[in-house]
Amino acid sequence: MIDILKAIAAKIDEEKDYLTELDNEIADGDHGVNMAKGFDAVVAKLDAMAGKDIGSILKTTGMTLVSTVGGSAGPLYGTAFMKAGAKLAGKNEMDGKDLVDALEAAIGGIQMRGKATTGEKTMLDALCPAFDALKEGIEAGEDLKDALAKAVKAAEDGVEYTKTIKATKGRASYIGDRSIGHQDPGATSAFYMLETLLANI
Amino acid sequence: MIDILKAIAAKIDEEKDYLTELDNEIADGDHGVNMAKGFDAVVAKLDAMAGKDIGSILKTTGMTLVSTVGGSAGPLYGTAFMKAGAKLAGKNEMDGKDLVDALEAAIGGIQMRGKATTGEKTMLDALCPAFDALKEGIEAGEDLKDALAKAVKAAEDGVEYTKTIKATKGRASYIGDRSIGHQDPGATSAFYMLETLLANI
Amino acid sequence: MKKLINEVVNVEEEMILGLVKSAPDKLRKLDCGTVVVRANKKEGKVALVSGGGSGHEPAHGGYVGEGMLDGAVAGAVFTSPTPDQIYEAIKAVATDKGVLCIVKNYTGDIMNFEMAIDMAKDEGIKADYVVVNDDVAVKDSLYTTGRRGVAGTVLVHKIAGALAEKGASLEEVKAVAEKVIANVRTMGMAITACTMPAAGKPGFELADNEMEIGIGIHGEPGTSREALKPANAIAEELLNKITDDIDFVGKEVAVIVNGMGGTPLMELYIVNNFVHDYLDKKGIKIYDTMVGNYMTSIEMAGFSITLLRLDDELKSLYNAKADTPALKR
Amino acid sequence: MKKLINEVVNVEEEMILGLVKSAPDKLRKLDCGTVVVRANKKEGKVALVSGGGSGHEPAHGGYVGEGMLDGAVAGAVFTSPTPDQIYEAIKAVATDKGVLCIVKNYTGDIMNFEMAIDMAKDEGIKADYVVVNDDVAVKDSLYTTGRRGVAGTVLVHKIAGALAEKGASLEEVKAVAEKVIANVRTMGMAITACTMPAAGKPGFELADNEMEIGIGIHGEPGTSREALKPANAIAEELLNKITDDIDFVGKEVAVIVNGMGGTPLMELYIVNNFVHDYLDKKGIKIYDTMVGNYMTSIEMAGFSITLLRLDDELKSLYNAKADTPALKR
Ligand SMILES: Nc1ncnc2c1ncn2[C@@H]1O[C@H](COP(=O)(O)OP(=O)(O)O)[C@@H](O)[C@H]1O
Ligand SMILES: Nc1ncnc2c1ncn2[C@@H]1O[C@H](COP(=O)(O)OP(=O)(O)O)[C@@H](O)[C@H]1O
Ligand SMILES: [Mg+2]
Ligand SMILES: [Mg+2]
Ligand SMILES: [Mg+2]
Ligand SMILES: [Mg+2]
Repeated sequence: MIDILKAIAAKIDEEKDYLTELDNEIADGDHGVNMAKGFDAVVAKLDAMAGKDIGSILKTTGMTLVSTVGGSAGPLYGTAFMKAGAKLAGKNEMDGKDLVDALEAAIGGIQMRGKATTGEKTMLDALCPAFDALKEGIEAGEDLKDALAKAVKAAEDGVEYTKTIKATKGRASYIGDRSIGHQDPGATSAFYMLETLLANI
Repeated sequence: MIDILKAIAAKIDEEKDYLTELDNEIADGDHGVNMAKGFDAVVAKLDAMAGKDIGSILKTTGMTLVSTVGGSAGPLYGTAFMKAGAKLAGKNEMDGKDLVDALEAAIGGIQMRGKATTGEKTMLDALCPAFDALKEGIEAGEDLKDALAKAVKAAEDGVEYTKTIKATKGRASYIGDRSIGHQDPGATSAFYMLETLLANI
Repeated sequence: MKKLINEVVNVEEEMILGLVKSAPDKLRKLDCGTVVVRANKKEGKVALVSGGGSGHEPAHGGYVGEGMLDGAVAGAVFTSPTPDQIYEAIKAVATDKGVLCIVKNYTGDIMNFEMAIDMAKDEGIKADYVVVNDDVAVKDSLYTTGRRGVAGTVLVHKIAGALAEKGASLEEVKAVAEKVIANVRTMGMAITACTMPAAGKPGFELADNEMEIGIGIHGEPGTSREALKPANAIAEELLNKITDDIDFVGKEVAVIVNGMGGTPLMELYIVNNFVHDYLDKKGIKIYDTMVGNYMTSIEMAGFSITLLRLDDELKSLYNAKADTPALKR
Repeated sequence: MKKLINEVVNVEEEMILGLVKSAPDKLRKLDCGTVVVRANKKEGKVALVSGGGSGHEPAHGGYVGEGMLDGAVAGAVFTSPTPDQIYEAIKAVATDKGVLCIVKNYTGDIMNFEMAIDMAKDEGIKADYVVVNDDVAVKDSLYTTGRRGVAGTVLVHKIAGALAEKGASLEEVKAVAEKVIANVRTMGMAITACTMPAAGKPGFELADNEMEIGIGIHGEPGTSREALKPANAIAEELLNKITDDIDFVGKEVAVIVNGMGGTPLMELYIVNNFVHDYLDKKGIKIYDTMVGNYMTSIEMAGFSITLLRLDDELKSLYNAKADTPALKR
């Protein structure tokens, strides 16, 4: 899990400017910078977590994100990681079922905090279809990698879908119809996380 | 005299942007606008002055410039016209000697107010050489137009000369050596007045 | 990006240090971060805490002091502060009478403040919050996260601050804050974008003859892009929208003509000249006017107009003494 | 040119109207032009009049009021006002105790004020003037018209205004104004030019990595163009020049970190953070700090730093009550 989180941090850092650029187009241009700052802080704590269970690692990750990212992404992703961590408390391995549970908890946390649903041009438009695909695959008996690959594809489609819709949550909602045609930064960062998870699992 | 002043007003108005541009390069970019505003006000008073003596007309011109131009050019040109008017009080015609006297009084007024001398990159660098040339011509018995033509040439050279020197008076002095290479707006407007006088006398 | 700063990462910290050094008798910075509190904590009153992203200076740190806020939390530029920083501010200013947080209506701000308030309550601190949403620009606010909180927030600080200073209870202070929120409306525009230091380039590009109408205070584009027109016509457009939203006719109002940070005062006065003529004509009585940079978007050029309907209670609190770096009365 | 104005020719008039409408209880505009006087004339005190071109808002009209000026005359943008306007201001505020004009050191300003004062004296009004020249940027000031008057002028208004309010004589008020002038020094810089409305385009062009050092307040270029550097290094350069000019070590000073009109407050606070560290290190004691837009060049982005050496007399006058639109104490 530590390696996966480091890989996610590296990916976010790599895409920092792009995420900021996306946020700049429809909102306030801080998503990339803030996410990178948060994952830098996470990385600084990871080595000390060696040997800890997945649940603890994810919980620490969530708390660190909450206290360093700020904005909307801080509490949303922070809560998501904390909830996923709570679900995986005590585990040192993660199978398909665990990932389904963790993602479900994460999405639940995001919805509890942000009170959004799919179709509002948020990270949920990447995460929810990904969750559905993952769950379907795992329940159909596919192995974790195959099911996750489908989930990543669904997230990618979700990111594409955000271009076609109007934001009704978050700062991008203030510009109304003018948000149509632009890709949601939060959905994009969510896709990167899933994609990196797949590549490193 | 009324026609001459109207012609001067028209010339200043025509060169308004150029004078402003010159002032912008080395100082605060208001010379053309302010001079044009002043001469507009003068023109508005001229018709009512029909039949008055040259002295009164010039005095009114000076007072109008003082109360509408502002900045340095207002008191300087205003005083110049008032002093010239005082010199020509009661006259309805102006001969060569009168013009010499009037210009001498005008320059005296400028020097009294502005405490500058030639070589400081001001209107005096056009006016003083013009006065010298005019006086020399008139004293040598040349007719007014010939002598004034030489004065206009001297003023033009004076304007050229201002490009080669550093300003030590007025706002342009604050930028020190950086004023070298630029033409003085006040010398330029003084040259236009003399040139227009020659063309309309 | 052309800015008078040092390292981008230090902008918020140095800014807060510079603010506190400008008024060391009034302000103190907490060691834990970019949090400003009164130099001398006052007991026996409800403590007011506000905050949000940096970039809105003098908001919010400039409004800490007698008669207004007790603490202010500055996040990264245009980014709501994190719950732990807000929690530290609440802890530092909390009194027996409780703490009221004044939060501008943004998803991030509300989530972070709510988490901090939960943490404070867990520690036995009496804490509550109000949400300011004065911006009438957003069209179908029912289908968004609602209206944004913008310059009207300063009047919430002022009036709730005055009542808190008098020793009123948390419930009373919250009620008067909500009364201000119910009666205050704002709309803004911009002729230039601003540049977030971390982004390094402007949030949007405008041609020389274009403007954005209905902007917020976070450098985002407005609700529409229009051809630039004379100041009076722009002000009229904003005032029409504001006075259509709630009824101001026959009422007494406080007016803010607020600069977005890069607008010269000359232009704000020109706008104010029209605002007064417009309100006079509409039969809206002007009780008082504030013209200046009260809630900004870094160096954005533009302005917003705020109107607050006043009654006798609000008038007396509006007039009460305030002694803060950015607002004295 | 992108500005929030109506017709260029009306800028000054609308600006003054907007200023007066923002504080109708304090200010009154004379019908004869862009002249602002106190709404309620105070007899029995020396009347203070200042003025200059427009474009320096809030100077000078914003400093009219109790404890500061009695009248302010606004010329066209960056153009000293005409003698007749100044004369009207003097006449409107004159008392038996006389009138002191506070003039910034520019050829035009001095000539116009001198002519106005002559006119006033002819009418039997006791009138005198002082010339402020606090700008240390100009190199060989012996070979120019001397140093310019810039942001330090506000401190002359404040301190001479406080003494005049107490009922001191014209000679006493003039003496204290000259004491401030002898002890105040300023230097400024810019990262962008400003645009005179009538000129329609910026006074100069700067590349993204360039700045002008040693600017005045009239949109003119500075004494040198340099590569842009961090805010701290710029502030250090200005402070070195200021503290080289007269000796501040061991003295108590009032500080102004002044924005040129388009500078965000965020950046002024960042500069102030360094200014304090610098002065501390040099053994210069900071008595008080003002951070904000006090003497501007329309929408220019940049700042100036002003230091005033204080003694007990100046401190008590600096602290005295002031109640004007732009400065309250
Ligand atoms: N209510 C919400 N629920 C879920 N996701 C949201 C919500 N509001 C915003 N987001 C997501 O947050 C992203 C913006 O994050 P960020 O830029 O860090 O925060 P902010 O909008 O406060 O600047 C958006 O792109 C969107 O995906
Ligand atoms: N002391 C002086 N004596 C004579 N002419 C001067 C003096 N100072 C300035 N000038 C002239 O005035 C011109 C500038 O006029 P203007 O732009 O109207 O005034 P300001 O400098 O006040 O903006 C200069 O170009 C110069 O020719
Ligand atoms: Mg954002
Ligand atoms: Mg000029
Ligand atoms: Mg943000
Ligand atoms: Mg001028």
